[in-house]
Amino acid sequence: MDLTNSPADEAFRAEARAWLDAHVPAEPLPSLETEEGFAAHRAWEAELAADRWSVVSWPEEFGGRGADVFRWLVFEEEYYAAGAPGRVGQNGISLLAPTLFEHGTEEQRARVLPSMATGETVWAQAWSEPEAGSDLASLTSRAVRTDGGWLLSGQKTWSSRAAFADRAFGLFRSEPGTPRPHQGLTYLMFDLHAPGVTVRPIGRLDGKPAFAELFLDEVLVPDEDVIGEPGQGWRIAMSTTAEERGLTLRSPGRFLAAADRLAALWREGGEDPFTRDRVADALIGARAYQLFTYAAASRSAAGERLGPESSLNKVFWSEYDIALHETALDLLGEEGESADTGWSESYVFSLAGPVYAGTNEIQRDIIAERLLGLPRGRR
Amino acid sequence: MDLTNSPADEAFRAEARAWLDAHVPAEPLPSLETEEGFAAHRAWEAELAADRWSVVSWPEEFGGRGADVFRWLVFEEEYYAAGAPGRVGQNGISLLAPTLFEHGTEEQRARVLPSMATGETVWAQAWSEPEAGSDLASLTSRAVRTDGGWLLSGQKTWSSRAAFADRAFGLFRSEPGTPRPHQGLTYLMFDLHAPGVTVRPIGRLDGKPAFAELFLDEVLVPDEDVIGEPGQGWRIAMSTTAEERGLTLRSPGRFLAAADRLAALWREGGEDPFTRDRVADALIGARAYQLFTYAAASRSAAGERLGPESSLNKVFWSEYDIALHETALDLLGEEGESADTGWSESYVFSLAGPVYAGTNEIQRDIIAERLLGLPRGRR
Amino acid sequence: MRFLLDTEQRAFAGSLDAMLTAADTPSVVRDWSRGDHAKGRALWSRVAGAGVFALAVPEEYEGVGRLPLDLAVAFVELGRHAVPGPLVETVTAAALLSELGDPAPAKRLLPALASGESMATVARRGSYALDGDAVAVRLSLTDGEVRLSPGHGPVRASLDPARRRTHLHPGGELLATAPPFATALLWARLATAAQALGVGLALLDRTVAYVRQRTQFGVPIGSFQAVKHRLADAKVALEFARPLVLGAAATLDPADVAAAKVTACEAAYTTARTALQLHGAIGYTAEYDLSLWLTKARALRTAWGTPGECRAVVVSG
Amino acid sequence: MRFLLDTEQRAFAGSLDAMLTAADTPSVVRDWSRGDHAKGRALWSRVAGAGVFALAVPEEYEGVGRLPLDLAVAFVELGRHAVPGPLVETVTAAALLSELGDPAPAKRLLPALASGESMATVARRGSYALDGDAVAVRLSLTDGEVRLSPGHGPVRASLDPARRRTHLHPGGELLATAPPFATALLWARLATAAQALGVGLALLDRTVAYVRQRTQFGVPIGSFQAVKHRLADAKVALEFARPLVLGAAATLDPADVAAAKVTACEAAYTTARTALQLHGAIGYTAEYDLSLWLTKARALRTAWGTPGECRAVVVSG
Repeated sequence: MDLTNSPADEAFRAEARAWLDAHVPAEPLPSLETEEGFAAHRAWEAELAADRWSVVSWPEEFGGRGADVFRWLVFEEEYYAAGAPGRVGQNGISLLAPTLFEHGTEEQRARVLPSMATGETVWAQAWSEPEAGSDLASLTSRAVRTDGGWLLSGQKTWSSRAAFADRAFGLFRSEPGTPRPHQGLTYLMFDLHAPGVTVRPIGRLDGKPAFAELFLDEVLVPDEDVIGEPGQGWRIAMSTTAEERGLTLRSPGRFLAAADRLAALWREGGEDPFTRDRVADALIGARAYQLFTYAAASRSAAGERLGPESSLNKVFWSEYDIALHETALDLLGEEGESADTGWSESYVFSLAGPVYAGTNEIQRDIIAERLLGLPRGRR
Repeated sequence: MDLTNSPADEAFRAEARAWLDAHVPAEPLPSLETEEGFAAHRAWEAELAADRWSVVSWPEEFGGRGADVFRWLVFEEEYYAAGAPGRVGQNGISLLAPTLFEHGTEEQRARVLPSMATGETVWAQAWSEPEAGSDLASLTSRAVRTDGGWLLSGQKTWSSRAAFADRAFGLFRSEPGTPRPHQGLTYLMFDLHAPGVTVRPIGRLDGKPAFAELFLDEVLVPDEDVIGEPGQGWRIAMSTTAEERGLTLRSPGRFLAAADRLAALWREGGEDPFTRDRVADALIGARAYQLFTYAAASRSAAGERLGPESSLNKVFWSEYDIALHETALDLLGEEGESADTGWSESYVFSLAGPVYAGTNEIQRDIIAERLLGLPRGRR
Repeated sequence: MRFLLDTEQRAFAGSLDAMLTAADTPSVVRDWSRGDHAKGRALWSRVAGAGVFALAVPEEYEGVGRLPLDLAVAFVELGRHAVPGPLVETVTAAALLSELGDPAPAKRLLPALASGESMATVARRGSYALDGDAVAVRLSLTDGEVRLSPGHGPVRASLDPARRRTHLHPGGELLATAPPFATALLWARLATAAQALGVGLALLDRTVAYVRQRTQFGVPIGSFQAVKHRLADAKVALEFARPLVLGAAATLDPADVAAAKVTACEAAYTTARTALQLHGAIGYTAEYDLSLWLTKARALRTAWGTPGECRAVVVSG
Repeated sequence: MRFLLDTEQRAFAGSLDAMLTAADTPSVVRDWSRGDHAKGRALWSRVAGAGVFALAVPEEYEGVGRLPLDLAVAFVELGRHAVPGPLVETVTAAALLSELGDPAPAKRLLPALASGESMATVARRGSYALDGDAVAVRLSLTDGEVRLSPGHGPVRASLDPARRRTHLHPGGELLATAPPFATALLWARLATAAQALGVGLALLDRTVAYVRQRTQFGVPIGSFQAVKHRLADAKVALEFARPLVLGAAATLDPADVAAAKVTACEAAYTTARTALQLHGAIGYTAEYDLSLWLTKARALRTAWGTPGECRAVVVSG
């Protein structure tokens, strides 16, 4: 047991902190869910990438620093403590890139990753469909074989970032009529500006187009944009979504910084006793999540594969995040109703947590059945 | 809409208050779940009955005052506000008596009710069996026809008051092999001291024998102790349990008094700000429960039959009661661990609330299916 | 004792409900949120025509007398249909004007509020006045006086886009000194509580309807026990908030009113969280009508008294 | 960074678990609750023999050095098996005696605590000392001094019958002035947190086993989604308390320790509520062994720091 970082990791921390001190914009960027803010965040990705801070956990050849998970956690702590901007490249960096590292070809990595690292290409995810929410295997969008590639048709929805992004990735049904619904799916990347793609932005609760519907009408995708074997998309995607729910979707640094901001707000407001316990719980929860993550990372570093325990993680952070923001709004009193406080947008964002990346109902079923061994089958 | 009591009801209130002022013991009686306390509470029932305060809602001929439900609510408010003892006769008065008024014979009422009103006979309930908890219809204890009566055999459990009570009532399977499990049950009364009855007291979490197991071995019960038609016990019992979950199981007066005591404790302790909101919620919840009950009583007085909405009531008071007691224990700090504070026994009692009289899981199913119209069948 | 709405009150609620159902309130709300008040004013006239605002105005000022219970009944329906505009504020202004020492301002301003000819807003100095940009009567309060504010500042966006809050310009005509703020606050909180209850009831109804028809894994999601129990909890919360709201209207006791305010608002917000969770992503979009109620449930929690302020009244009551 | 128990620590936990599983702790607890300490003393010797108390005692006093992490690992197992007696208090006394300015009391008392030959209790003046009737070493604390108390008052019953609390008689031999109470409190809270975590884990395990075999309506109740989700929530609470407990043992930072105390105790109590609900009536009886853990979960919440006291440390940390 060793709960301290190595001197090398602390040196890395110091380097990151110094860089962030010098570069983090003094004023928050406009919301990344607006056209103007999207562009500003894309520029910020380029600024990060120029000094190799955009994808620290990637190999150096693709613009990273080969940071292991502990060093990545250190980076995230510093990043959020510095109040640095949200990451517009998050979908690509944390969902698509791990898949490419595990299932992609050399050629795909060389072609896709560098522009992802610089923010030149921003990726949207295209998992969901109108009738397939929690029941992801029931996808109906099609990939039909054509000369040298595939023709994509159908409808995707809740495609985050897609209103302003460049490319997207998702699953398509390439073999209709398979015995089980999660067979015969293929994992593809496609251009959001390709002929046949219509992007309809969807406003989030606060009206900002944080996601979009995608209407696909015989969109031609070359074979080089298939990831892994055709028909094996489900298995490939599952390794990505396990990752999504696991270590890298919500870094502890994010919540540590948010809890510190909350405690500062509470102190500035005169340490309202009626809210003290909730502020304490926010601080405790951030620490618990940090330590839980260290433990998971340690197991991962020791060669264990993280399985259904990522469902514990998902339930915890998503409900924690809402509770923290509700406490902040309550501390603001009547002002908390406003749409433009320093907490408003992240409050709205937090509300989606228990729904996306697998609803918390599904996660609790997984915890009960796979971690506790309760009988399956009835819900 | 009229939220005030009539002058006659207020006169009744004044009379009750005056009597209680003069008679409520200065010191709390010993716990009614002990032999000594049981006897003391039985004597208190006699004292109540002597001035016709033990069963105010019964007709005068049986020792009551013919109080309607509003006047009963007034009595309960005064009773608990005065800090009067718990009611050892509660099982008989609120569960068996309503059944006798609705389904019993003249002869049964004349024989059973007067001694119930004075506490001379204290009744235990005998619903549950080891394998039939929430699934009450799966009862297996038998009533076998014999000359002039029935022979009861089998095992009952969670029989509250049975450790020290005189008689009991419950359902027995008189027709084995009916197509549906809730058919063929008969509602019977029996003597806990009859040959063939073995009473094994069961200690509650705090060790007090608040209930018992009953082992029945060919216990002879005469026909006069069958309530209603043989084989119709389920229907008859259901009208009783609907009542149990409904208006009369937990009177608002009980919670109003408890909330006032809690607020007094909070004030005496210096109005600890960290607990203020929970104390406020206890006061609010008692008021909400009172008003909800007034509304239900008003509908009942207007001729409506109260149906599944009693499940709302059950969920509310049972969870309210625990929250109130947890707040009280928290206000006591380290002292709250003690088994002999003024809150300890009622805390332990409150813990049973979400389990008995139909678990809250069952109640929520009922609310969802019967009040909200959600599909049945999956749980 | 008869703690039940009478037949007329139920009929009143029913007719408001029918009128508002036919009025396509979601499109009214969306226009209002953009600052286009035309449809909202038309709807306002119909609400006033049904007699809602007159319920807060004494007969001598062309109201029907102050009937808080009927008003609460009406505000449940207004909340249920997410009607936009300074509903609570108009009622609050009426309560305030009715009890000034000098009857002149009431005589001048109240008839138009009762008839729906004008809307009012009201705010304490430093607080926001709802829809200051839409109203003719802007009451600006300090501890010692109430004035007719000469104008308003820019709209400050709320999490509920239909709530367009502005600061009121200081100065303006002095209407009275020592305004009866406590009375006004009672009416404001009561109306907000009733409105929030209506919002919560609508959220529950819409969610129940949704989970009955939305299928996943081959069955309606309303058949999952986790879904059922969350909705059951929302139902319990709302059904115990309801008597508090009606009881507060009957007594106008400050502790009762504060209890109703905090409880109805918390029940509505709890139901909003449940509604959002059970709708999934569709519920998280601005274009789906559910959002009109979701965002209002949040905003009403702190309007006219935060949960903490209300609980403070309860424990001191 | 390697936030994982090592192989030896896991083996230590495993061997304690096996030893305690074989020891029929429920019958030990029931005897202890009646004031019959014979079985409890025998078990205490075996716990000490496994090296548990030596983990709180420096080597110079015949301990193995102060190893809070290993101690926490052990206390999780002690909690898991509901071992009775002044476990936390003995560790607390050891921490206190280890850090007195004068080494004489430590030299005299600590070897017997490390070996299990004697048990200790400790209390601040006015607070209860656990199991004052069973121990040889009773440390009585005031702000300025620590004394060896000459005796104890009557046992005050706890909601957990195995916790026999007594007041300590004042006076007695003065061991030291200015005792290091802050250090002692850290160890007390850490040990209590670990014990509570073990209590919660046992409650979860027992409840999972119960709902898998208990049938109602023809199926195991563990197949109902409402049951599953409540147990899932307990699992989440416990699994996020666990790293706090181990992390606090690693840092001994007061805020970390307070966070671990409040979180582990709340998780255990939440799990107790769930366990009671899902067992139904059988869980509510004293004779069913579940009660041994249920009542302890409640009592530990306030032992050595109420939730409020611990949260106060966190926000000031």
